[in-house]
Amino acid sequence: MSSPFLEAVSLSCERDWRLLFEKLDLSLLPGQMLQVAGPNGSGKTSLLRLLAGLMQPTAGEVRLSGRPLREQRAELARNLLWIGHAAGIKGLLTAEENLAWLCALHRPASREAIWQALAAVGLRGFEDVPCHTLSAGQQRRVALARLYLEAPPLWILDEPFTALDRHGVAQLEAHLSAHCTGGGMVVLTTHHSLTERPAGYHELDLGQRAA
Amino acid sequence: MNWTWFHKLGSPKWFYEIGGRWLPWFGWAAAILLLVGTVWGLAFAPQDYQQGNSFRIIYIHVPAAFLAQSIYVMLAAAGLVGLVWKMKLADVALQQAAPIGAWMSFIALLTGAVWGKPTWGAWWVWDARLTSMLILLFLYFGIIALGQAISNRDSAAKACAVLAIVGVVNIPIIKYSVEWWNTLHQPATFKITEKPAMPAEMWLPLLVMVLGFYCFFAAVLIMRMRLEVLRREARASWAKAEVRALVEKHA
Amino acid sequence: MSFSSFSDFFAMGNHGLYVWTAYGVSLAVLGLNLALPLVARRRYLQDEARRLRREENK
Amino acid sequence: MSNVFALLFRREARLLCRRPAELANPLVFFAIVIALFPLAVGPESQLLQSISPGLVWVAALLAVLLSLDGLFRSDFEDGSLEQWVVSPHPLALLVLAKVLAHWVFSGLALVLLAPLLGLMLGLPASTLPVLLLSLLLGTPVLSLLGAVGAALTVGLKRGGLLLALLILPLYIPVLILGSGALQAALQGLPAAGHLLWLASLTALSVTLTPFAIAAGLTISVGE
Repeated sequence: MSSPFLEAVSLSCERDWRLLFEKLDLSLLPGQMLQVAGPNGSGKTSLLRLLAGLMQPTAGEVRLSGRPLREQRAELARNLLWIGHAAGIKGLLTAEENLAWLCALHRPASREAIWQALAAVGLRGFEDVPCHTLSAGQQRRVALARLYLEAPPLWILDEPFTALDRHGVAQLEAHLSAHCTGGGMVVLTTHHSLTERPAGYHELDLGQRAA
Repeated sequence: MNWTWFHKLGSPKWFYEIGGRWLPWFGWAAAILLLVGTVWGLAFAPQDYQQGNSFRIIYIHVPAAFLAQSIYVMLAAAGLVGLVWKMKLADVALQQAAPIGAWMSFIALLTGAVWGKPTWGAWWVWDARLTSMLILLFLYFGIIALGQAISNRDSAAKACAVLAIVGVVNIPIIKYSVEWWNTLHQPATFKITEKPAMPAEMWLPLLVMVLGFYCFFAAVLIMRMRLEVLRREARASWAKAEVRALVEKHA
Repeated sequence: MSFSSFSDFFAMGNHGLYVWTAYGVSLAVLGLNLALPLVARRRYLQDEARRLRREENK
Repeated sequence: MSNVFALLFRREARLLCRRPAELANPLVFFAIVIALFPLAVGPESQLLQSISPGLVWVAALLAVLLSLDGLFRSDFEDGSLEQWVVSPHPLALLVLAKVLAHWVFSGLALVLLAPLLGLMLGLPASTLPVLLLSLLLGTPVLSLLGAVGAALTVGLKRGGLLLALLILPLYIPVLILGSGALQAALQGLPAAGHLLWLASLTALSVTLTPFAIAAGLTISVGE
């Protein structure tokens, strides 16, 4: 049997002497979407950061294709798109400059592709506007435009719906769902319940585990 | 090669038990060696033909200076082990040894200054060794301050490890540049700790004192580490049982 | 013995002040290093004892 | 890979140019500190000249340190560092580009300003090449070592003073060699030896510190 693409084995996370979760197991196969739910402070962001390899677990391990993450850094970097709570957007740079750099870190994108992606998130005409003049929702859209460029299979998104309007939320939900249907994987945290769920959707409630 | 012993070494429970068994040995060795060395150095070693009796300060100045330097190297080694093999015990060792190292450099500095008064006629002289020791003390302060400032325990240990490693690479450079600076500015004065051919009656007590200081360090480090291990493992069942037993014994 | 009398020993040939200061302060620092972990341990055990009592009373 | 290096360098350069005030602050600080000394010790040119090597170097050292406090802070807060860490490129290479860009825009300006301040302190014109060269070789070391401290303290709310505490002791060899070179030049002695030592420190820090900076950033991001 082939091992899942991403899995967590008996994962524990402790922050400042407080145990957020322990002995957590999860696995993610192509086509699946995992929504991590739970109240504030239940360790949602920490779990995502552990899966993205940004943090080290207190105990247990994260595996990529059956092998420990720390041996698979390059493999993970090739397959992962991470958008954290702060998305790495510089206010002093324009939307296009920001995207060009974030893409260059993984796989360089042409100017046309970037413009198309910006158009796809409804930012046509904002390409050369410094991001600090954009609204919070628009800045979030700039970050999310990365999802419309040639993107790696695994997306880990921390609160991607923050500051988006209703239309933006619906569009993003559809896009995430389409990504999973096409064999991609999404791990995300959000407080609202998704209306559009792909076939491989499942939910992990950290709040219930603790209780 | 069999590495199980190495990983066992990293187990907090194992360390707690073994440390408890070693502690009295180190403690008694330190007490005896320090007592013998002090009496020998103060009362029986011959006086120095140039410096007279003030030279007896060497029996604490040199061991403390030795120890202060060794502890810094040990910090870096522990840091490396902690970073590479993710051994939690190395993190504990690093953070518990740093204050002891700072105190040892303090002793070395203070005794150096007190010694300087009768030798040079001033409480503080910018001698190469004293200056290097002062810088070492600052390096210790840096590590302690960084460890206190970062609230996350694991990050604090890792950050201190990186700093200690950077520091240990720098120490030889600092030492040589300070020595070179010193010869440039005050050519070859009388050096207090470099005695040409010290007679055995003089260096034997010194050796005893050096050993005593090392044993003292080992004992204090084990004490500090055992407490810290107990704190960190407070959730483990063996630690709970141990704390309960200790509490009952004291009550 | 390199001193003929106790007063000689204490005087240290006019350097008594320096030698005894150095030894005294060093002894104090070593003592402090020894005392700090002992005190910390006692305090920790007292805290734990209090916590255990609290839990038993619950 | 070298492509990313150039791209990051360009991006950092662009960012620095769009905030010119931040570039100017260390320079102004440098000038003010130098100006304080004649006011504090008196305007006798003999005295000023004799202490000027140390003075210029201490002031330059503090100015570099001050400018480094915020080196990674904005990248940390807006999530850029996370993107660097999850990228397939070696973090050491990225930080080297970042520090290099920072040095080109703030360190180099400091080096160019120094002869002017040296003249004000009464340094003879013949020593100015040595001043320039020693700073040119020494400030990259200051920037790189300081970046290690900046990386370790980036996650802390008030890291500025702590940064100074961590890094200033490590600056001592550069200070000794740099001011030593200038002092030698002032006394009409050859300064090539000092400068060669400084150059080897520069080479050493360019090769080693990026890894320490990368390790520091990984730790700070993983907190």
